[in-house]
Amino acid sequence: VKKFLNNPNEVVEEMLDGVVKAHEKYLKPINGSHRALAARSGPRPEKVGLVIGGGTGHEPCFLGYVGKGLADAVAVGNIFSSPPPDPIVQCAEAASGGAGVLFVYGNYAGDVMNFEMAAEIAEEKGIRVQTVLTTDDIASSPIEDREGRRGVAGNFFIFKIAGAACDRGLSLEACAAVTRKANLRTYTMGVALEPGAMPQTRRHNFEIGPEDMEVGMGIHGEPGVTRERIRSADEITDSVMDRVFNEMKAAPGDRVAVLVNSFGATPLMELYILFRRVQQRLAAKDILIEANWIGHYCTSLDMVGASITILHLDQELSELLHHPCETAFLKIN
Amino acid sequence: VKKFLNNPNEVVEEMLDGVVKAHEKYLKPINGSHRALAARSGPRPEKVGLVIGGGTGHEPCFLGYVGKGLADAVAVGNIFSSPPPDPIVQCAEAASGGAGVLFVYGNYAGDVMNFEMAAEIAEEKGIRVQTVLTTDDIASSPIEDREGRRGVAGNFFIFKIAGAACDRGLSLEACAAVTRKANLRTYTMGVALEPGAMPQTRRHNFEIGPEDMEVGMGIHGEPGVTRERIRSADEITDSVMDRVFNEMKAAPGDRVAVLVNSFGATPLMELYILFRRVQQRLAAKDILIEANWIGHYCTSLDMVGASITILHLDQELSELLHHPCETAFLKIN
Amino acid sequence: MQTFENAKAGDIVQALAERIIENRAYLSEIDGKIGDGDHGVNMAKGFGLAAERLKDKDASLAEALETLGTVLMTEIGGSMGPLYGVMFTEFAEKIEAVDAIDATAYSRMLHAGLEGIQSIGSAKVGDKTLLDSFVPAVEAFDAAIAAGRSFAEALEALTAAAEAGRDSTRDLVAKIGRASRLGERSLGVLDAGATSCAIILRELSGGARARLR
Amino acid sequence: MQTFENAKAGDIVQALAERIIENRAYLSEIDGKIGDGDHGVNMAKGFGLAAERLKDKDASLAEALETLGTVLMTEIGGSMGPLYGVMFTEFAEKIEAVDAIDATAYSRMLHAGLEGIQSIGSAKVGDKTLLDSFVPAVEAFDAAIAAGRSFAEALEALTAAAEAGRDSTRDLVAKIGRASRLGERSLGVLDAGATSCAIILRELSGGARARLR
Ligand SMILES: Nc1ncnc2c1ncn2[C@@H]1O[C@H](COP(=O)(O)OP(=O)(O)O)[C@@H](O)[C@H]1O
Ligand SMILES: Nc1ncnc2c1ncn2[C@@H]1O[C@H](COP(=O)(O)OP(=O)(O)O)[C@@H](O)[C@H]1O
Ligand SMILES: [Mg+2]
Ligand SMILES: [Mg+2]
Ligand SMILES: [Mg+2]
Ligand SMILES: [Mg+2]
Repeated sequence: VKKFLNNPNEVVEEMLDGVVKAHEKYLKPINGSHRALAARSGPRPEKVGLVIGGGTGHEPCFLGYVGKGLADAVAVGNIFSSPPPDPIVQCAEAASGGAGVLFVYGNYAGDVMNFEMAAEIAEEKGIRVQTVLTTDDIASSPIEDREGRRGVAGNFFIFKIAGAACDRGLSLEACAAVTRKANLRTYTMGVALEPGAMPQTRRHNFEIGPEDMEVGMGIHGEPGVTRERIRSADEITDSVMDRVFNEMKAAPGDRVAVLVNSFGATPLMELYILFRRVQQRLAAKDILIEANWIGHYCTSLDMVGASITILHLDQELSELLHHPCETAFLKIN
Repeated sequence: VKKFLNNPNEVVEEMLDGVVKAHEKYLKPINGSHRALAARSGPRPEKVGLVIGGGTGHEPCFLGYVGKGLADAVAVGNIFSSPPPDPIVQCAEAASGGAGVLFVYGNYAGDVMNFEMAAEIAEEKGIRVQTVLTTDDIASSPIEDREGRRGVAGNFFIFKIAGAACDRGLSLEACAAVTRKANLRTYTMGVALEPGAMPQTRRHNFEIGPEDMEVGMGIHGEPGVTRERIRSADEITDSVMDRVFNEMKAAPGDRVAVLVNSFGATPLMELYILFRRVQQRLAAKDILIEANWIGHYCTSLDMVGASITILHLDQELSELLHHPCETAFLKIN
Repeated sequence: MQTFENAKAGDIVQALAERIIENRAYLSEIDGKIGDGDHGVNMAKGFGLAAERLKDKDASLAEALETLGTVLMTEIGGSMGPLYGVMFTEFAEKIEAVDAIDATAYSRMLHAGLEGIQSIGSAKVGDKTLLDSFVPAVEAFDAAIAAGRSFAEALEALTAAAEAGRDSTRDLVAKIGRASRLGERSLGVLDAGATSCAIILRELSGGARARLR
Repeated sequence: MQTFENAKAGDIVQALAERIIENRAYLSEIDGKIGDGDHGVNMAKGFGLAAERLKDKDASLAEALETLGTVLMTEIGGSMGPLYGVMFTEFAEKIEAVDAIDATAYSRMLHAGLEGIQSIGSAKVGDKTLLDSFVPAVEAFDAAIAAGRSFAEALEALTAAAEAGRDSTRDLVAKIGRASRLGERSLGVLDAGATSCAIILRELSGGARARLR
């Protein structure tokens, strides 16, 4: 697999050099480190601070969602690896305005361990921390184990809701509660046609046969939940939407937000074809798409594939979704 | 090559179904056709109308740049094929507010023939038309043949300038003049690591050897200008920037806008690594990056590769670049 | 003097469309080598659409060519829409009023099509385009007639010259259009438009020849 | 009674880092099969950093383990940062005050590391994690000592059990972590953490054994 690279071992550092220069309007390094970035306008006194973070290789997740009205700081790990506690603590300190800090991140063993350690240290420093783990990947565990699921592209919506709640001056408890609600109402499922390749090896971790696809794909290049024969775009979308409808208790007239997300190498053309079917399926149930995003929002290096996320809105979530924000990859006004 | 597809022969129609649903906030079909889309808020009396267009396979070009402050209408062709005159004429009529219409599109034989026929028909219908061909691809012809060059990702900047000029109420002649200036001050060069694949064949048109890259790559999957050994990201960027500096007569203190564009499958991580070097090279010459865009802005299906575009600003271009706009893929406020 | 009847000869266009559709993958493959790979796909789309419109219409050759030209011109886009669109429209116009088409009318038709293409495309022989099939084909036809050959023989000369012209593009460096960016790299492969043009001319002339009386 | 000197035994950690760096590609390859492929890359990064810090420091084993644990814990992240971070930190703490490390101290060290891992990771034997190497290794060590074997023999038993435990992961279905999403599909391949843990334990115990007096 060919890539634009210099030293493969410095890929994260070099990317972050670029990020920090490119997005200096939104982001500033905390204490000079590129592994902990704060929003230039975001943290403010008496506002709950929102800290997000995770491994790299998911760009524009997570650093593209830092800025006014969204996250106040992001901790940046190595490729597909949680950041260690130290940058997370730095983020907590930078994001803290005295009203507490909310940690929102995907439910992965590594992230949980590092963010929990960071939360303890932050608490010791007098910063109140609450945590919401994102668990939107409906393929990753049965419904009985909803808390055991992973967080994938639905992060996008959950961060957005959390950021808006913080920006509106809600209390730490209220911010955590509505973020938790958003997480519970966010449903994602992904399908990969080809795996991505780590810059260090430039090889696929595993191969997907020429007629096959991985269903229930996460965002770390690990194999999906099942391998199936590749089917048409509509059939794939249908199987995702059937799973979503199975869990989402939506009534006619309900409203949703939709994210059709490329895992990296799948182009917009195909995402629109998927969205077309998502829209048809929702319309058939009289469910309204109040807002949609189609593109590269939470990727897995250069993986070929896509995920579909549905956020089941209610009045409160809808208001928070439309609350203004200004970040490198999401602007709402 | 695997893709999310239903009927490969209906890929453009299905994509446009998705586009029209997804972006109904910005776009509306003209006379019911998905091949001619007008901005919901854009055309208005006494404003010069901006019509853009071209083949598909370049998403979010061109339809992603239609909306208030940018293009008023877009004509949509088949994959890598100019639209026929009819939808272009429809766009001209929809975009016309009585002050004339500006056509801006890439310099390709097919586009030129179809847009010229459309311009004639529009003139017959009493709509004044002026045309600016984009020719930003510095690799595609020597400097002596600047007018013979193709238009590639620099479209993004040239459309933006044109849209802002129209929105500010400039005359048709003035809009055309400043757009022409933007085109002359826009420099793009692209490099491909792997070709893309047409949905109808799902095969690469040609192969690039495992150690090779195509330099001077266009956005239609045709081979580039030369084939070279693949080099490091910095070396590639340097060779592009050397070519740019060769033509761009920038003095210390000058300002530019930068676009680092994925051809489709190249992920953000690598684009940031390229941007890092672009920034270093410009900084070394004391040239300031006033604004930058990094991501998928003008693609070639699922091609692996990237292009770098530099817009050499002056006061007028800078103001127009920052003029507000609201489209599906570019929002400035 | 040999002629063929315009009326009902619209079938020739149907057969032509079939040939193009058969060659869809081949034409795109050729275009892919030094172009963008859409030639076969777009041609098949346009010719297929026209064939559908003509189905069970019992059209004359002029009507069928007019339909084909209009479909290409108005619904296909790309380079081929205008170029072949104008060519077929000009073909149609020149034989519209002719019931029994003779060699003179046929030549007039070819010339009108050629001029149409040149007026909008401004390519020349040797630029590695469809003109490298078309121009020698028309010249061969005229030369054969001038040399006193029959209409049928002239049609054969036309086809042979078109195909020789097509083959000549292999050794040409593209001077116009997409492939011209490649310079010397465009050597060694056929031009897609020259290839489709040779197919069109063979089918058209073969259809005419089979109908000669 | 056999012991080895804590002072200057920091070299053991250097050797350990070399082994991990050597196995960088291998460990990532294993992780790639049912995980995300970063295990070798991250481990090599962390161990390499620690080795650099220790260079020419003439550190004791406790100091070296402390450095390694701290680097992993604070600079690496992922799952391994905390898990191996806490393990090495606990190792270091338990032997810090011991000049001549005997089997009892060594066992105490192992248990502390194991408890550290379990306190933050909450995995069990059979879940297809590094515990499947670690737990049987510690048990084998204790059992050997209880059976009256020498420290050296117990270290050998430890290594053998760690490697048998590593091999046992091939037939386990992952119950925790990334690979657990795969269910039955996680069968048939080694666990990456169990593999690196076996390497660590072999190197550590081999280093200790070579220094026994
Ligand atoms: N100006 C021109 N005059 C005549 N033929 C041309 C001209 N430009 C291009 N062509 C022909 O068009 C062919 C390409 O057609 P096609 O692939 O359908 O369009 P595009 O190049 O726009 O993708 C070329 O192979 C060439 O024969
Ligand atoms: N809770 C846990 N307890 C013990 N070991 C664990 C636990 N979770 C994961 N592991 C180990 O971590 C290894 C994966 O490490 P690594 O690839 O570095 O991290 P990640 O899974 O975060 O990418 C697994 O092979 C497993 O042995
Ligand atoms: Mg990982
Ligand atoms: Mg084309
Ligand atoms: Mg073509
Ligand atoms: Mg891993």
